Amino acid sequence: MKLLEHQAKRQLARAGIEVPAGRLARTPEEAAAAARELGRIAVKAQVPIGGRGKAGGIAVVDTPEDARREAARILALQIRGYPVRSLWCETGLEIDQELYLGVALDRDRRRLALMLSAAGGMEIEQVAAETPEKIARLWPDPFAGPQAFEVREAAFAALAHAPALRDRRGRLAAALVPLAQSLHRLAIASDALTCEINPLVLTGDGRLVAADAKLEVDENAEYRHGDLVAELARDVSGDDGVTGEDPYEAEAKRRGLTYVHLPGGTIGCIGNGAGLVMNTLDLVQQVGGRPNNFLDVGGGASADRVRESLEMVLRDPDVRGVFINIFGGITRGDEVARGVVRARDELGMTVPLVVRMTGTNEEEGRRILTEAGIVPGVSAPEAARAIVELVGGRT
Amino acid sequence: MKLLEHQAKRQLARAGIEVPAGRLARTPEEAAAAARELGRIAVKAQVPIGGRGKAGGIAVVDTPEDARREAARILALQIRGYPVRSLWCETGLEIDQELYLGVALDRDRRRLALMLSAAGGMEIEQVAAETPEKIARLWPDPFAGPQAFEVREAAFAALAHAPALRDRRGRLAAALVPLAQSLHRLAIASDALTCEINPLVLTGDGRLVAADAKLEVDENAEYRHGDLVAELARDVSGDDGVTGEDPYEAEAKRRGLTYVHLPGGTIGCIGNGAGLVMNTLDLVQQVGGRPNNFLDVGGGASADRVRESLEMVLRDPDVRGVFINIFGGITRGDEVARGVVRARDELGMTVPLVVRMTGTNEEEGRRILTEAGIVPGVSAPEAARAIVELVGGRT
Amino acid sequence: MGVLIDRSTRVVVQGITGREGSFHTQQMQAYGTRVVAGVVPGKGGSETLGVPVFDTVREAVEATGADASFVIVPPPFAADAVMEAAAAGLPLGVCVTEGTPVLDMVRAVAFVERTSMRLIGPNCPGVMTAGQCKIGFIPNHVARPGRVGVVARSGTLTYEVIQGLSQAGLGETTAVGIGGDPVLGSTFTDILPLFAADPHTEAVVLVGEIGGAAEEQAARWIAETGFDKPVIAFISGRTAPPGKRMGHAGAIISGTTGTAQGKIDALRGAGASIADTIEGVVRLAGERLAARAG
Amino acid sequence: MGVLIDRSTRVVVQGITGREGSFHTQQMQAYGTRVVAGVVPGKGGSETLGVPVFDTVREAVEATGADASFVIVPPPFAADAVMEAAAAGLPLGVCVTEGTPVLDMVRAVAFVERTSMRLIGPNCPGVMTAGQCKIGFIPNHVARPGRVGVVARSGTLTYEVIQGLSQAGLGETTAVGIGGDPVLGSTFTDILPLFAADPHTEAVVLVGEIGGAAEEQAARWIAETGFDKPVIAFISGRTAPPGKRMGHAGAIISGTTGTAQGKIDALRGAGASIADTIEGVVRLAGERLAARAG
Repeated sequence: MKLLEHQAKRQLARAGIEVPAGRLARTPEEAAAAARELGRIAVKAQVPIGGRGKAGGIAVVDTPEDARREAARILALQIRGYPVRSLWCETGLEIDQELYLGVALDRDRRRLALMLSAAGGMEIEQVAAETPEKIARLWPDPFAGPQAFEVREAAFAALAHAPALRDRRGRLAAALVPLAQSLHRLAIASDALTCEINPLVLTGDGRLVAADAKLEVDENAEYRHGDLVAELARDVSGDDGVTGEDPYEAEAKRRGLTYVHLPGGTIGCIGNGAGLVMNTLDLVQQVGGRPNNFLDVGGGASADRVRESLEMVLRDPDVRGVFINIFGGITRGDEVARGVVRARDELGMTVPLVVRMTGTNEEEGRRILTEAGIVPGVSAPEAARAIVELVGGRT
Repeated sequence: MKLLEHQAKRQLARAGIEVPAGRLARTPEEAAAAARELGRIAVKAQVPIGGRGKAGGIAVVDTPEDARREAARILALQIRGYPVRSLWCETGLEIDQELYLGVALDRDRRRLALMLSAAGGMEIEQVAAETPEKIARLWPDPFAGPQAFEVREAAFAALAHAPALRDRRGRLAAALVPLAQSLHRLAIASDALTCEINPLVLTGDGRLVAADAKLEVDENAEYRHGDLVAELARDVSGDDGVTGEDPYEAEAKRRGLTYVHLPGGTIGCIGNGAGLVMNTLDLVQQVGGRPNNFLDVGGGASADRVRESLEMVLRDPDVRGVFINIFGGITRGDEVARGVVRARDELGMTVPLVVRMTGTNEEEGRRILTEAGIVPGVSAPEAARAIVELVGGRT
Repeated sequence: MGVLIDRSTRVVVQGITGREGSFHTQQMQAYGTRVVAGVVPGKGGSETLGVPVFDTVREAVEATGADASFVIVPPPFAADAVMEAAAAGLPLGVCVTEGTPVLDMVRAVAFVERTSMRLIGPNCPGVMTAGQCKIGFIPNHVARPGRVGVVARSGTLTYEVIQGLSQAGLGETTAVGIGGDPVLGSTFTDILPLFAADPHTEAVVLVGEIGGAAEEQAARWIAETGFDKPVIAFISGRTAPPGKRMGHAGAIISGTTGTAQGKIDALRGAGASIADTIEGVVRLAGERLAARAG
Repeated sequence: MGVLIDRSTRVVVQGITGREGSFHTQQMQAYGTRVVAGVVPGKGGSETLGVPVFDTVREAVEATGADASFVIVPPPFAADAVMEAAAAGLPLGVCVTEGTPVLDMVRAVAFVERTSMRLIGPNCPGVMTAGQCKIGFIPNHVARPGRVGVVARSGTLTYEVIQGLSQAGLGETTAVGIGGDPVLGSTFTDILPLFAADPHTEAVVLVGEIGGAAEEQAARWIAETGFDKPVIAFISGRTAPPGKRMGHAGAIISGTTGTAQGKIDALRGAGASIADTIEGVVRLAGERLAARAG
């Protein structure tokens, strides 16, 4: 769950971190009103994706008239596939220096990493790739959080790359301690996998202000952040999901299905087990097909579950054939086969269907499928070839 | 800093722990009003000391009339030296079982200990002395706090001594987990050296309610609990300090002096270093004198500091002589001696004064004292004997 | 033989009375696993599936001498259950729970690191030493005792590999499903040394997938230690788009990190044979073993 | 010789530019202590009292090879400074700060326990190896190299004991002030083994006081290990009422725990000679050493 900028900033503010005053605008008129109230403002597209600036999604304006014009322009944009539905209009900052402060899951260290850099305002991935020495990192004990001295060490290391700040580094390091501790505490409290402030602006009058913010909440932990989920839902005007995500994926989420959409693909892919389904997509592509989705039915694969999965996959009219790849483990293959046949019949499915089935009772399962006119397979690569040919034949 | 019961309960309630509804009463009429509002209530003396019940400081009443009468009676009590200034009047609970849940500093383990017992309602020290097996203990990691499984382990161990709760122990253990975690979190957040709920009442309808509470805040940490200190000050009606402490000690606290009053003693004791002053008291008593106080002037012992200390010690009219015991370390003895003489003169002190002085420049120091008519000493036992004789002579 | 577990392993099941816990305990018993105790807080003193149930893992260990835990509890309780197993002194914990909050597991793993427990999982199919013992989900009938060690992030692909190796007559020593979450108790580099030290394991199949850098680390480990048993690697997710969780919480490409191609290149560079299909895995395992014998 | 520190010890001072830090650094330098660095965040790159100042302990250690830290910072920063010293890999930290919140020190001590640092203090007078090195407050002129180890909770009494032993011609090896707080980095049972292993220490003076059970533990340690060097013990606070902090945060009798009599009885039971006065301490030390030689 990726929060939009203004939602993330609301969390930062609650955690005691300073953010610029701002207003949410859904229309050019609202943006103009914000400018009347706040004076010089930045008008920023609220989309759950980076690179807004380069895409023209941010404008700094001095007058309500300019705010209205720029708002109208930005609201008409689509940024990397996301239509702009709202704008965050906030007080402009007098920038002395742009820093970076972020917390992100480090899988290798199996901890949250806290990162600090005097090279704020750039994509941190780019800084990491080009000048990694400019990012100071620490991996706080997950129970203790970052200790003051740890943050100071990182701060001095990061600030060593900003000679202009040398004389102020003691005070800056001292100010970064509570800020970093608050950010880490917020990350823990909100089950964030990423929680970053970029840029963290050192203003002309010496304050540290979060000028942009990113916060991504672990989906596995959403169950204990009902307030946050509800709050985000309230912020969204459209009907295609919380943060402007793909409509098919939003629908799958509502249905509780593990589904990823690959727009433009023609072959629906279903299997049991994430690795198996990923491999199913790989096989389809390997023999020249274009997978339309990833759908993991999980363990068991009951008839109901297969039916719901098939229904989901077929929602995209681009799908012109479906490949089901099942390993019969504890669930028997014949049971799965019966479930697939029933599901297909109940759905009145017309596009070709290939079911590759291996494991327990695979022969009986294949017999059932064959009798129902469904192409059965033992070898996954062959089954992949079969569905690609069947779909190709229909094009 | 020891909080009164109702103050401690306010902290518990803020930490999400259930406490009975209650009202503070400073007069019998207010107690009667509380009874009119709440029905059956317990009227409880608010004194910063245990054993109120045995001293007659608690009454359970059914009517406003009874509340008025009992309140009048209790407000007239002195409980172990503490006059009763206010009463906490709270809803009576329907008690199924009385448990104990507490957090206290364990010096040996160098951690907070979390203690749980089904033997609630008794003084926990008594339970610990007589049936230690009835107290389950754990020592949570100070950063991580108690883990759910740790609390469950303790809960099952404690509940094993309450056969009547056997069938409900799973649910009870599950309910104790967040309660214990909240209490531990409160202890950490408020720098508590003791934070206990005794009894923790399991009510007839299955709730866990804090029926009495104790909370003692580390004096070294008061600087970061200004809110709490101020809140307590607001709760106090008398003018003799925050929680009804000894007036001399309250005065010393205001002056920032490290002072302990021993009421009834006749010899004021001052020294530099806690161990040295404790030993000074021991020596006075050993030769038949009665020390009136402990006062550690700390390092340096400037003339101002000695003067303020002397002034403090002399506030108690019982003091008929003063023993100053100084080790001249980095500070030189002659300097200290000059300070003592000046302080005595400025204060116009009339009771006898013995100064034992050793360490750097002790001879010069002793010469200065002798010339000023102050009995000097090198040997502390002999100096103790000298002051005891001087005071005895004056009695 | 194999690694981690064998026929003497004594298993306590945390969550034994749950629907899943009960079913898989029976499957494990059917396979021959010595399930000696169950733990369900508040149900201590009862019995289920022929084993005594305890309120806490500590009691279960004291009473039964259990030396491994099977953790099969709902996601909100998984981290706590793992820590309880570790604190009770168990040398091995296998957690199959899927959907545990990542930061819960960050804490649990930090806790476990301070104990002597080895944690497998979470979100893993478990461990099976062919013909001797299994803890987890791996179907009972697929394995045959043999020569190949299997270590995998994906469950179903593990089963497929085991079935393929068994049908080809190669058989397995132990199969270890390390799990599909971003934060895991054990990763390839924790398991490979066990296979290195196991005389019965003659080759290793490594099943990886997109996300993270565990496969790259495995490659580095293989190269640096001069691991001399054949490694056959299989990586899923070549078609996965960046930024999307492919089923497993950990199967996600972040920027340019965690791509299938990067992992394939690293493993190939370390001398592993790379297969595109399960059939290919089995064929390459056979060839590498034959070449080694020859 | 002595324990913990000697003339080769290289000291970094955390808080070197403070009023107290600066004064005592000069005293230490005058005593011969090798102060090699100071740490004051934000003042790195400057110099004071002839030594370079660094922003962090880690930098100071890397640049100067310091192997002990003198922590003399205000109470709100003491726990953090102690943890910084421990994290920088220093084997010894001496924290003299008085008034540190107890739970700060609970955390710091738990942190230090996971490192290899030995912490002395807080709220302690420090450590002095007579004639070689001191870290802390012990006055420069009182000690003479000799035969007795001193371990004490109180500062001034430590000075008095040292002065007495020196004047009596017995002299000291090392004096260790463990501190007066309820939660300490090291206690008697941490220091006594060092004296046991030090061939130059022929007897030990133990200065205790009311509060806690450190003296009782010391008695148990002496009895259980058969510590064979004479122990002369001195306990202050026989007149202290229960429930009152006698100056030191840790000098408080809780109920019946921590009384002077309990400590005296325990130590006497373990074979220690008990003195009522400093003069008595010196006399008994002389007698026990003479008896041993004879």
